[in-house]
Amino acid sequence: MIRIHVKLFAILRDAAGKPELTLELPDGATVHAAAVALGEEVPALAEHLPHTGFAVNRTYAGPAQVLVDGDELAAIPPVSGG
Amino acid sequence: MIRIHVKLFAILRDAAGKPELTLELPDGATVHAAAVALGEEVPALAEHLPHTGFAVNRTYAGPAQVLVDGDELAAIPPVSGG
Amino acid sequence: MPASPDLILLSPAPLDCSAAVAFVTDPAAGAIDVFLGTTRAERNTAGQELTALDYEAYVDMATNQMRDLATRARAKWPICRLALLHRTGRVAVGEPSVVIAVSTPHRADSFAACKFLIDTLKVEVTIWKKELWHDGGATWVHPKTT
Amino acid sequence: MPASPDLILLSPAPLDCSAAVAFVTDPAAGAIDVFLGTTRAERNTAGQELTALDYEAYVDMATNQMRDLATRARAKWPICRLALLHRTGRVAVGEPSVVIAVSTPHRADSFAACKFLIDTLKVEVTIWKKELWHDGGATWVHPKTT
Repeated sequence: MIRIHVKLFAILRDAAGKPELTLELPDGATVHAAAVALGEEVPALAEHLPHTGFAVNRTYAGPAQVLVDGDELAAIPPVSGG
Repeated sequence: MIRIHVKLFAILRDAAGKPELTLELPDGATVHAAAVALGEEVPALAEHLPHTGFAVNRTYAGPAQVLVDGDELAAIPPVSGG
Repeated sequence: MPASPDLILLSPAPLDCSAAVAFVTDPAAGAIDVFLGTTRAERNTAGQELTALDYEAYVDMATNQMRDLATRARAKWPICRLALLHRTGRVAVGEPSVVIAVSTPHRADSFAACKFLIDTLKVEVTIWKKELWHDGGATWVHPKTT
Repeated sequence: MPASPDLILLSPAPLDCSAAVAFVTDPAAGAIDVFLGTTRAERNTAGQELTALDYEAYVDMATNQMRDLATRARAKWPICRLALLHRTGRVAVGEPSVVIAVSTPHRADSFAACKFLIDTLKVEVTIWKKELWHDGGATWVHPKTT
């Protein structure tokens, strides 16, 4: 098992009612697997996940990227800075 | 006869050694005729006149524009503001 | 991380445009372009007026991204100095949420680099705005293209 | 002449970028672009360093032209506010000779209008610069296209 620190921002944080949580995933889990687990753990996030990107350790990551124990996984809704 | 107030700027003023002068021209004289008279009156300007534009009463004017008594004719070398 | 030659700042304090211009002033530069993004007055479909935008950021990542943007701009244009400042928190109507200043030897490059920085910042950097309405309502702005 | 909604100034006093930004700040604007043209350090073919540029203007005509430029920009882009400031006299290396600030609802227009204003000013407005060199020499800048 690996433990992943998940950070939630903006509409995702509001929907979840919290800014972060921890996920326990099987060894070798991908970003995609983490997203699925996140939608199961916090059902209020499910409707937003199709529009959500992810970053691992502060760098954008694709769905196939493999996570390792202790990674920081950020769930990133469409950005709107500027 | 008409009297035209000529203003000289930048390299033209330096070449002439003065910022303005008065030209007396026949009735109906054009900007082109004034330019020719200016080159004769102040020979040091002659080499610059091919690169000189003109304004009459603070508006750019073509060579065929007819001057009237009391006009302000500005001799305008290539501009370089900014 | 090596010291950056650029001024990169993500901060809850009001942005100082003069300080950005002073930072990018350089004897080798003939041109400075400065872009400010400001909160624009709006009215929503319920007839409510916008009072402010409230900016949230994934600060560590956004700061890295802003440094990376500066590096990418320097690879594309001959930049003398560069400042890239963004607010977090509440930015009232008329106030700047972002200030970008770029100095270059010639003017076309300062415009092009400044435009690249704001265009790219808006689509990449992990910052989000929430619209705060006069009646207390709030709306996250999340463009529907991820 | 009707009162201009724009800040148009041709002046021997140092240009105040902050005042220009303050002037164009507007609740209806989401974007401000500011361009500053600054004296760039140069060395001439005799190896002399540039110490300053000295600007001369046909003040009455140039001021009219700057007002007209503002009017033309307003006809092309939805401009909220506009400031167009130019120096006369001696402008040392690093100092601004021109400051242009434009506010618009959206950013593409602020960049386009600001670029139009500086590009057109440089080829039309009756202002001339003389380069002042460290050894006391001086050279008028007159691009060879009239």
